[in-house]
Amino acid sequence: MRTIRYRDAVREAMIEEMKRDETVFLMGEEVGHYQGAYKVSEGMLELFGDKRVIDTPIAEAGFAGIGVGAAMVGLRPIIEFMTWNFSAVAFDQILNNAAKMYQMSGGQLNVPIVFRGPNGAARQVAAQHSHAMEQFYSQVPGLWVCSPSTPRDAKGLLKTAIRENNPVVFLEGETLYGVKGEVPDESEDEIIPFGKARIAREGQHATIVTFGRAYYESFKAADILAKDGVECEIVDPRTLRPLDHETIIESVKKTNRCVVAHEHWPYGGPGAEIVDRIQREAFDYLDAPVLRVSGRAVPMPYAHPLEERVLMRAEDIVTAVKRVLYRE
Amino acid sequence: MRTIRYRDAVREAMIEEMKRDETVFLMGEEVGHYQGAYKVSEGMLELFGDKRVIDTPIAEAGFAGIGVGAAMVGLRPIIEFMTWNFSAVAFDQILNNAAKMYQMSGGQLNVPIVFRGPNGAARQVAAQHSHAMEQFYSQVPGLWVCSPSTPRDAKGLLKTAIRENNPVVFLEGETLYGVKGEVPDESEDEIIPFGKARIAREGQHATIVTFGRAYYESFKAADILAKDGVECEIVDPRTLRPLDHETIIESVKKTNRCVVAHEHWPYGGPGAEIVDRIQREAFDYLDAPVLRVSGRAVPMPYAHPLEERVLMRAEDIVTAVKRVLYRE
Amino acid sequence: MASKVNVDELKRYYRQMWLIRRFEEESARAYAQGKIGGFLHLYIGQEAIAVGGAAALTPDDYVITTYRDHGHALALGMSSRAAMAELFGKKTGCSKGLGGSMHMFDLEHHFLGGHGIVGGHLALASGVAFKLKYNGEKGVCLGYCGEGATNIGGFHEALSLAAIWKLPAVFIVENNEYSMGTPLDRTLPVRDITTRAAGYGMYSDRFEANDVFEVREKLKKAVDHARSGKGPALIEILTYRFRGHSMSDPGKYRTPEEVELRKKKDPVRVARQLLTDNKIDAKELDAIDADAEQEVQDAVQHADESGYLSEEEMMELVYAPSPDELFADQKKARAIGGNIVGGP
Amino acid sequence: MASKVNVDELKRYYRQMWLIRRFEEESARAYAQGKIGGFLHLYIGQEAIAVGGAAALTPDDYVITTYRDHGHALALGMSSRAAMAELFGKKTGCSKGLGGSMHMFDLEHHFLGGHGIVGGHLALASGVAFKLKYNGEKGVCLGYCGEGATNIGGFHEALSLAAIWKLPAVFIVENNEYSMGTPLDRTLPVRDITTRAAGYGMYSDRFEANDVFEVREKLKKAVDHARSGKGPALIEILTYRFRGHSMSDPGKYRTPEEVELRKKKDPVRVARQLLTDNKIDAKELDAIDADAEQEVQDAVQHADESGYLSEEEMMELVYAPSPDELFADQKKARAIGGNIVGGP
Ligand SMILES: Cc1ncc(C[n+]2csc(CCOP(=O)(O)OP(=O)(O)O)c2C)c(N)n1
Ligand SMILES: Cc1ncc(C[n+]2csc(CCOP(=O)(O)OP(=O)(O)O)c2C)c(N)n1
Ligand SMILES: [Mg+2]
Ligand SMILES: [Mg+2]
Repeated sequence: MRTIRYRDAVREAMIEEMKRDETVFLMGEEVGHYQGAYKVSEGMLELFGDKRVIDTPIAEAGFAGIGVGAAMVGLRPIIEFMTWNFSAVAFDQILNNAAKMYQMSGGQLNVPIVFRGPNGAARQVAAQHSHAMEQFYSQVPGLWVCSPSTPRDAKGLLKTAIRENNPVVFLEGETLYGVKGEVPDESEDEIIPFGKARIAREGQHATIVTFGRAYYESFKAADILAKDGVECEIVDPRTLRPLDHETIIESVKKTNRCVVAHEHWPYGGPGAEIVDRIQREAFDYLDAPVLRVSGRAVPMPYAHPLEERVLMRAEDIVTAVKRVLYRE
Repeated sequence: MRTIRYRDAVREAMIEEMKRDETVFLMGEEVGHYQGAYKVSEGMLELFGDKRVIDTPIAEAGFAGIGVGAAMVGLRPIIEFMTWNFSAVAFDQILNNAAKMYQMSGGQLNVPIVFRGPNGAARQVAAQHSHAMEQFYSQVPGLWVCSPSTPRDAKGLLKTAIRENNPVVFLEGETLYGVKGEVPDESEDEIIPFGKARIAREGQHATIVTFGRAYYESFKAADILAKDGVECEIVDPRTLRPLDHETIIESVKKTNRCVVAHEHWPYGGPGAEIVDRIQREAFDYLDAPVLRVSGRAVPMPYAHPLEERVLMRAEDIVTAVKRVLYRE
Repeated sequence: MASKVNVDELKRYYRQMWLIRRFEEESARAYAQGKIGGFLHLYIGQEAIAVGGAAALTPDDYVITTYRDHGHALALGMSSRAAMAELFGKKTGCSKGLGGSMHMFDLEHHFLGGHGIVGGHLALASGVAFKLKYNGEKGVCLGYCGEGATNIGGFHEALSLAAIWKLPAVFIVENNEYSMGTPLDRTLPVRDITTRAAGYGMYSDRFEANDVFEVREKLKKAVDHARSGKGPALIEILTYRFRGHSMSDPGKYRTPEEVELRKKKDPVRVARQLLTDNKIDAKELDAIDADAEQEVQDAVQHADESGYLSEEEMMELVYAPSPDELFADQKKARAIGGNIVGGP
Repeated sequence: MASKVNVDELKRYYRQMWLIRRFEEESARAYAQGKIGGFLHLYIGQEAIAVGGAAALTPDDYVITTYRDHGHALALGMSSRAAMAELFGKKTGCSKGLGGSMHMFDLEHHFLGGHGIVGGHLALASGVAFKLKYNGEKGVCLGYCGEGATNIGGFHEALSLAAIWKLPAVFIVENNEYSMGTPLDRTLPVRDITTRAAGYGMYSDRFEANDVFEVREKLKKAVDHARSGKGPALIEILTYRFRGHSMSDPGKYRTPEEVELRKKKDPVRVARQLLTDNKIDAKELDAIDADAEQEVQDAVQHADESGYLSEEEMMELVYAPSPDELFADQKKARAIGGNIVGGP
């Protein structure tokens, strides 16, 4: 085990897979000469040359589509969106081409592609640059969706994503790139399977289901609550599609109470989906309704103090957990 | 009251509002000379001329954006997507410009625009043309979302939408255009307020929350169940954003059992959101978990018998209602 | 027109065009009988493009087109059986009945579909060309679209990227003068679409589609250009569709006279006349026709007799299989769409 | 360059350019102090375009631009106070602190933003032009973008639609040679972006941005063209940004020598020299500078002293108020985002 940053974990996964497989390449805005807008691809141009690390003009629909086309005939593209916000202009390519090609062609053409990049609010980048896009992709059949919270998950899941034969939406945390964490030694080639949630912290009083930036707020909340003698179990689904509800439900059956904490807007999305599955599969075990903690349903404001009021925070999770414990 | 078709109801709303307000215009592919791909705008070019009924080239992002731009400076555009599927290429305009302009500009520029068109699967139009798009828009702050099931709701809600000062996503039923129903006389100018669900059928044994095509399947299901002595209450939210959960929850508090039936894919979306709110607000009243009936999570197949297996049907609702009644 | 006609080639092209024509006339009939559903966009009148285009290619090359795809599929070698069965939604169809008219695919013949969203498929063509260049292969990818598609962003981005990276792609606009019911003077600010080539620094050409040899020769030049590494090309081919946009279009936006006038340049008729001019007698022509007819009738019968995919088979075709180690439980993950009631 | 210079005009333009320059230098400083956050894209080096462009307009006209918007906002008459307060996120800001650097708006001065998604705002410019034509107004809408934006679909669609409908829009590409860290030879297949105008049948022009009068005169021609109903225009203006793409960009992709060389053509310096050439003495110039300086310092102080919007006020700015009869309960509907825990 070594301790590395999230952004390095993402890079390591790409480098290892590109070394392993000549058909893998990285394409996106500023990924090469600029070394990545968030330095995720730093050094990769030098390592692989501009045949495999490709700077693009600003044309997300175009280069996402080029990725899909190349994948249809055997390459394994990694398409970086400078941020996931910009995938909105490439939405049609992901929804209609990447996700549907295998089915539409009667199984002739699969699309082994990874769309990746930073997701969610950064800091003060305002309304158009602060989307948590899992709410727009997790529902789409034909896609898988990863939302790694830790460096280890980021690396292991990205390696899996690159080897997968279907399109993967890979949501990195824009605010998580600097987070440090333990990752297996480079010799280990750890892949983390899709559809396996991780119990990140054990506890018996309440379950917190969480991922992405909210994962760290959940830990803070669990620490605060632990001081009050409330032990939270934190479950990170890691992949939002497929969603491992079995692990979540097992935990809820033990704790009988649950809070789902996420960055995306409150309406629908993975948050509501998780609640739906819990109430369906663990109905008789619930001692309180499942509550959610989410980002607020507003376009992200620029002003820092206002942004702080819109993002979800540990205190909100504490409030919610207390509420499911009827301890308010 | 008169009995007219859904498509005529939509047209009447547009004509009445265009007569009332010079700033309202209709723009979209084939809305004019061709009389509308689904004949919704039949006769409108002749009535209003090509200044106000405007055929566009195929450039959804462009003309959606033109609509937003025109709305920013005082016009009230109705932008027709030939089908809502094609809004995927205009997604950025709706998400980033229409929904956010009022907030980003600190309240200087509001965007009174209606995006409308047929939504959901038609018949055998396959994977790229069969989307129920409420799953991509209902979560977006800054937008309202309407999903009228009947001619009367279509007319009344569209008139409201056109008068509203904020962007509205107006989802018509591609398979509902031929449905007939009662609508107030032309002199009446009925507007139907946003955020008011409608109890479409009363019953005491189980609540079915439903909208769009699923609404009609729900009625069929209720008829079948009534023969078994099971009386279903059917609640149609009519607007998915704002969502009138009060009316839904009141019904569930009475029936203690609920099924949510919708056309969109099972993961997340308005379906999961409705379940989330019910379990949260009516937890102590539920005698069974809330179940959902949805379209299957597959790209829509072309073959008719397969498509029939993917769309949700009355029998599925019957099964679900029986299940929440523990009558299987 | 080429002065010396290779009669064997002409016979082949004529047969292909006639086959496409008859195939589509029969599919229109089957549509009226309710055996085909959804959208059905006929290619009738434009056949010289698909056939001339296919003739300009080598087996290294690929083709991608729009929903108006039967002609291209057949010209590239898809069997009439696979094509007709697809229209009937049967499992013997080229896309197993999942795609239908708009989504025909035939990887073996390098036909990569059949796409329903205007403009979105052109980036796929650039992507295939990207792969060819990446692998150092000799092939070229053709990307067809209608003139109505040239205003959408997807067109612009596909061409921009292909141009900047000098990808071996040839973009071919089949200008049939109408985008659904809208004539081109209401969709295009310029009459000559190839005026857009200069903005991409692209090779371009513009010509009529009546003579299949002309189509072949001119496209061959563009394909050679792309193949040689000089970058993509933008070609506009002037044509006309004799039927409505799709089966549901009564075509009221143009007069019967206009259509009749254009039918005089019918490429199938032109080819047949050319064969006669080259001393192919009526008997031989009739034999070719009968042969094509037989193929079409056989395709209809085969489609009629074929079965549908089962529900289980359909569910298996949402995600391609992958190595098992990539999933906690691949079967469960792929069965994600399996439940209607309360399912994940 | 115009042989006879109107010295009063030149003084005005010089002051505006110098104000923008100093405003941005101070905002860079405030950014370093943590008083401004998020992205901050400076306009330094390009000032002659915003000022020359604004000078070409009448009060009927509108302007829309990208995230690199401070220069345009100030040139059009936004107060330095409103602009700086916006950067500080304060409620006295032009967008009440909700938009920040990328989303400045000033309806009063017909400045319609300040947009973050590359290309998406150009259709808005077409939309404003559409409104002007619809209402029979005399105005024109200017839509600015960078050269990197010319490859995206939004550019193409905005221009296509404006062209086919002959909308009074002028699209202006501020070609500063870089799209973030990428020089234009890796983003553009052609060197001259106006080669794209022919494909839209558009008026076009291409020139350098060093002399504010030249910018004004050439843009005026384009604006007059659009105003006269002859359709939109595509203008490329060659310029250079002296700073990084945004504050977080160290600009390693170009040499200090390259930047120094380009600074020799600094439009602010050019204007100052021209004033000197026209016998404006150092004292008068210094007075202008001091006046601008005073405005900037006042703006900083005002921004510093201003407060933030309250949470409640922010929540009121998601949806514009509407007639009450349109809602079952407008207050409840608009409060949709009010809850963090378990809220709708
Ligand atoms: C993005 C998008 N918008 C609208 C449509 C609906 N539509 C399908 S074909 C068509 C007309 C296309 O005309 P053209 O490009 O000239 O091709 P043609 O049909 O004439 O071959 C339209 C509007 C679509 N499929 N995709
Ligand atoms: C659709 C989209 N993709 C990517 C970005 C990120 N981005 C912001 S500015 C920029 C470069 C723009 O360059 P150019 O158009 O030349 O304008 P300049 O910044 O030089 O003024 C990029 C890639 C974005 N904002 N929107
Ligand atoms: Mg056409
Ligand atoms: Mg630039």
